[in-house]
Amino acid sequence: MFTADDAILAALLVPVLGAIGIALAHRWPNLREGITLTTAVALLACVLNILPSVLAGARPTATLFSVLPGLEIAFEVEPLGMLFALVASGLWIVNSIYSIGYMRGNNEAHQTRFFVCFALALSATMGIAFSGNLFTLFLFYEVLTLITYPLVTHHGTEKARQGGRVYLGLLMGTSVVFLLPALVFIWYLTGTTDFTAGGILADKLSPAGLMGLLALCMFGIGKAALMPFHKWLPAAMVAPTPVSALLHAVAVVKAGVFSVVKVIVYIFGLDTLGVNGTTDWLILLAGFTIVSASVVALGADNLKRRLAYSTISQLSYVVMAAALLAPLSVVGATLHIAAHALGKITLFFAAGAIYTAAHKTEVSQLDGIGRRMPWTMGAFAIGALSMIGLPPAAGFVSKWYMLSGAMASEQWLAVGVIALSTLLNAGYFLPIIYRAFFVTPAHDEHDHPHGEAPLPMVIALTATAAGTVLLFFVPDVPLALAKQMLGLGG
Amino acid sequence: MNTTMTLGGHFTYFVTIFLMVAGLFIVIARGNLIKKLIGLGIFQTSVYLLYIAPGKLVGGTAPILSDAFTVYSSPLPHVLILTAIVVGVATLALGLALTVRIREAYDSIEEDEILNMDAVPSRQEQA
Amino acid sequence: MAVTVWVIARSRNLFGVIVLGGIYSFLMATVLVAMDAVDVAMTEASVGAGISTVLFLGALHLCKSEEARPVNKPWLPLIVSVAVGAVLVYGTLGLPEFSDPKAPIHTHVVPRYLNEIKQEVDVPNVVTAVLASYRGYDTFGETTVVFTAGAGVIALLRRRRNKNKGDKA
Amino acid sequence: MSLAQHLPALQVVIPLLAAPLTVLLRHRTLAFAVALLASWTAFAISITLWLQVDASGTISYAIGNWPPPWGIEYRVDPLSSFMLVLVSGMASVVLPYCRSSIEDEVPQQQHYLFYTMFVLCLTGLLGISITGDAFNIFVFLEISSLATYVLIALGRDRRALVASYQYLIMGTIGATFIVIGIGLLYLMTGTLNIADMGQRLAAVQGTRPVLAALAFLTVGISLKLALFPLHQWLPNAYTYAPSAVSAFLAATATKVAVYVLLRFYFSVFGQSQVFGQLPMQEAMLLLALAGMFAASATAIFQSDLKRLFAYSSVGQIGYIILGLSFDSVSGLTATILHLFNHGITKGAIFMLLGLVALVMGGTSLSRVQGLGKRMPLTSFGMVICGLSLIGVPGTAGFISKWYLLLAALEQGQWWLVFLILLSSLLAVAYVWRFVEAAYFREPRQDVDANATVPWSMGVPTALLVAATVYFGLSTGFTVGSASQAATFLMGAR
Amino acid sequence: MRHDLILRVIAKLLIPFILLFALYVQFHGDFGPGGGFQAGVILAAAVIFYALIYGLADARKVVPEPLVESMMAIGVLIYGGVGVAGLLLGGNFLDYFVLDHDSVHGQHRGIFWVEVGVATTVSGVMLKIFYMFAARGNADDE
Repeated sequence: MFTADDAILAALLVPVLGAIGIALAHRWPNLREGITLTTAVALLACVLNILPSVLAGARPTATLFSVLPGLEIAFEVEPLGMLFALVASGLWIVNSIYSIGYMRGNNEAHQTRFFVCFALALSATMGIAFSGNLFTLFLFYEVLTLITYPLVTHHGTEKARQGGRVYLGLLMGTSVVFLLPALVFIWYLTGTTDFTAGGILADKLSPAGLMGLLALCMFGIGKAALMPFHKWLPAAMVAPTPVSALLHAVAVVKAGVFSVVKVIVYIFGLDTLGVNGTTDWLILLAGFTIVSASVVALGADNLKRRLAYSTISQLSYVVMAAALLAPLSVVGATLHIAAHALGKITLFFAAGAIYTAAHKTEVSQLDGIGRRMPWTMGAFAIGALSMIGLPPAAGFVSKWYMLSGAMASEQWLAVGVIALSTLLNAGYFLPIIYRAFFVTPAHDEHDHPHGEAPLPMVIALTATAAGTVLLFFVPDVPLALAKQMLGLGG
Repeated sequence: MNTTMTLGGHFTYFVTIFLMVAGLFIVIARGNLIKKLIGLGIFQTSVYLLYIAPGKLVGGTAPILSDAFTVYSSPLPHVLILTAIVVGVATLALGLALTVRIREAYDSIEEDEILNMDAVPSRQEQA
Repeated sequence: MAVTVWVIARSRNLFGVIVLGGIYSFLMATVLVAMDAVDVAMTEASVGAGISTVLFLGALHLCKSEEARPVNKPWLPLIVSVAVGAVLVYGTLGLPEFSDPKAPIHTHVVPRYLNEIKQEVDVPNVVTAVLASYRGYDTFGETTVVFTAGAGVIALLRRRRNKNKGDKA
Repeated sequence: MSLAQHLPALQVVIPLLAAPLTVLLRHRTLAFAVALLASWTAFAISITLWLQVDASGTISYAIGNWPPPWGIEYRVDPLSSFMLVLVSGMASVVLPYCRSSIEDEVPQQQHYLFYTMFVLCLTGLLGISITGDAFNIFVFLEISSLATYVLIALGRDRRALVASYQYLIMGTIGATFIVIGIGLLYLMTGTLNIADMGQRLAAVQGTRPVLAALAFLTVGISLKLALFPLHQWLPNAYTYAPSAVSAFLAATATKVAVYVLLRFYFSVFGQSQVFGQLPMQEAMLLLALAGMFAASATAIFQSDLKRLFAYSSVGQIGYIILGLSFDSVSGLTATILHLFNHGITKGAIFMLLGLVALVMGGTSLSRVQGLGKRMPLTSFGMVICGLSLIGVPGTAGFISKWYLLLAALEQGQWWLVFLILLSSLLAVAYVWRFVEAAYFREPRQDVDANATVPWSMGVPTALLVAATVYFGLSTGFTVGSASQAATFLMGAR
Repeated sequence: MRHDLILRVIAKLLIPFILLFALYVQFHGDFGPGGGFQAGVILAAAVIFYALIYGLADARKVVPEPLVESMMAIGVLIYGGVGVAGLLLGGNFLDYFVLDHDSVHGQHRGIFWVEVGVATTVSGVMLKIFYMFAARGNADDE
């Protein structure tokens, strides 16, 4: 019978096979898209296959081979990874539906390459999600960077190449210059890099050394877009919207924060860090990132750019919540990975839909667009609510946990940051909705009449919006997983 | 006797070293390809002395056994140097062959001239 | 000998230089004889004064025989080569005395050659014996070197029927 | 008698005797066959030797049945057996590739001589790696060098001649320096056998001639291995030599030179003396760093790929020497690992460039535009190898970099860690110049559309690229033998 | 100059002696100075001398190129052959002891053949190189 352990490898393999299939089918677009979808479904099936055993508290594992002593390419599914995998693979299906609509709607070039890289990127994401030790995580982290590079530079224009340079330079640079030495050092200290509950660095280092190592890790994981290494995310916005949607709202950035949480929880260990305030600076930095990114977003007129900066700030929520080291806030962080994924992908979908239907990219052009694209903007509104953290959207739940966590650990600064940023979020999202629905469009000549976006896109964004709401009412699964992770029953 | 010998001993070394320096200097300083090779030759030859000289034993004879003598100079360095000489001439032959080819290709055997000539094509060659 | 070298270094008439090179080799050969290295002397004479002079002349016959005046003042080379010399002086000063019977090269390996050879090889010319037997493998290598050079020269100078000579400008 | 006990001799003699055969045959196909046979046999032998050494320690083989130090000894220890595998392996991969590669790069009737030179070069390198006699090293060094000069001069461009000449001058000076060094050592110890030398040197440790010998050997060998700043000959040589030659040399020649350096340092002088008497460690460290940065930086600004990667080789040699300068087991392991890993990576790169030159008619950056469309597999291979140069996990380059970092950490020198990583960012820069040219530019019109890669070139190349990945994932062989060799050397004296 | 009678005559007289001397050096190497290498060089010198006086063409007739080229190779093969013979007779490579039931004779035999090999290669190579240079020169004049 197909056990959970097999499912892990399957989850890695399925997208690769899919990619091959896609490449082979490059002549027959319909067949190609068909393969994409089936692959996505199959992947989700694999992931779901693992879920029950994880919920039951099991830890399916799979070891490929050992590169160096104590340095295996190994996988172990624990709740957090489970959740991440669920979100990514689940949203991939929706996203593929969406991207089919998008790529055809804008008849982009190199569609085969696009879908191939996408599938491979998913495989890498799965690798990160299930990685059983820091080395494996690092390996797939780099792979993800490299695989997504062609997607970012998809258009091949000078602008795209510039974006690609920044993207690659920052992500690879940080990971090589900071994360790699950290990795070697950890291995040198402990002879292993396995993720183990409670961390592996207990009483191995002086507080100062601990702090330095933490800094290396935090800055090394550039995908978490902590300032000052956040520039790659806006740069990556040159990519086609589906890429921004799945990768830069879900897979890549979440891989970043996911790694952050993983490292803090399973390498350092909450208790190890907790004994002396080694994480205060991190909280400060994250808080700063949240606020300043929100401010930038406030000023950005390009919709995708605004979304990008909002992402940056939202990511730092997770980092900060993890840095608080309070169990509740970590639960919040976990939830937020899911919540923000759903919300932000919805927003990007909407942005893409607007671009496809109305060829508009600037916020200032969106007057009254809600009348023409009710579904899209409706979904957008929900996503925005989720970002702000208002019910009835998933964002509320996660923020709630984070806030209570912050309060519990009397980190008033964090509390303040969350409150302030909530206001800022409202500040840069509500105007869009207001424009969309209540401002009558200033009549300009080159504004051709248009209706909704192509059907697949609408379906997709409706689905994610629905998901956002659903997650608010029944956050059981992620909650259960999060509690599982910290061993707080459930 | 002994002191003179000592002098002699170091004298041979110093001659060797002077030759070596001169040879090396010719190789590096001179631009003419053939001149370089000659310098190389001198440089190598001087090394031979460095090997042979210490092998000599005063009052000894060439290491060809016969009942007349009992003291012989050390044969091993001779062997080594025989090999070295051969290697040297082999290298020389190749170097000259190269020089000839270069002469045919560039119509010059002056290093700097040749390098200048190449500065030009290397630009075009990029296209 | 030193004088010859000095002249070589100065003069720019390649032909003269080559002839001087030959003379130099002869002088070297005589010195070697004085050092009891008869075989080496013989080789040096035949090779240095014979073959390589011929080769040089042969090559010269194909090239022009005047060397251009070197443009740059050769200070750096001078420094480099003098530095090398200095290191060598430093080194040689620590060497055992000239013709010191107790120097390692006389005490360690060689005695066996000189004493055992009658029983082992029974060839009066120790050099030949060592060359061909004890260290025969070196000589094998040496032969290969010569062979390499020969084949190499063929590869470089062989007439090319098709017109792509080494130079496609 | 069992043939097995004579393998050390056969290892070198078989390719050596193949050389005159190729000349006698005077026919390219036959010559090719002979050469191929010879190198494959050599490869097989080297593997068997490696297994023997791995199983039962160092093998000593007295040539002419004269016991060392009177005769010449062949000595196969963990390090040399590893080198033998690398060299003969590379040869047997590159040789099939030559067949078509030299078709248009070397005039027809020189082909059989090309193979002669190739096997001779192989012979020399093998001889250097296996012999246990100092002077014999010099002899075989010359064999390989002379062969190399010719091989380089066979390049199509006339600048190949000049490159070869410069290399000849530099190389000969280097060799002569080595002879001087050996001579001084011989005068002090009275022996030429390396092991014997090592023992007898203990008596005269630190005397002036020995130090001078150390200096001369170091400089001479550094010339051979193109240690910055003695690397001037390398870029030209690699750029204008026929592609197959560049591939073989880049993978082996400098590496064997490093081997000689290790051999003298650890088996003759003993690291206590090398790093104790003179400020070698610091000097090496500085030169290595200088090479890593200066050469890599130069590489970024090259417009011809062959030259670009030639400079990158100089930079990579910096890493190798850096590992040596740590004077620790893990540092040495890193050195030996990088010897191997960088060897195969660079070999693969130059073979790929050979394919590029064949199809696109040149390797200048402007020519490889649109390579991603024109030759997808080749450019993909280039990317992989490039990543290996950068040291991305999953490639061979990562493993050696890993050990280098480890060694630096052991010394607690964080600044070095960061310098190493920064320099690898330089690698990112120059590799990406290729990537952008290959993937973001439209192909030029003047490349002939129907030029294809013959399988006889494609397969070996693919093999090597695959090896680059394979040794990045399964490191049993490389790390195993490297660390074994390292511990052996450190324990040698 | 190609038709200088005296030179030709002298050469005719000298060359046999040179050859003889070469052989002497070759085989007397065991007792006096000399050996394969020197012999080879002298041998080559003889032919070169001939070529200088009678012109390259005649020299080529006397000692044709292919022969020279194969001499180079054969010499090495002889040398290697001795080594392999040692192997086949159950000794190490280049092991002369086993070449004859009496080890000393074995040594003699080994050394003899080895020297022959060296002489062959050396003379071959030297001659070949000379030919090469000379041929190159004529071509440039033409």
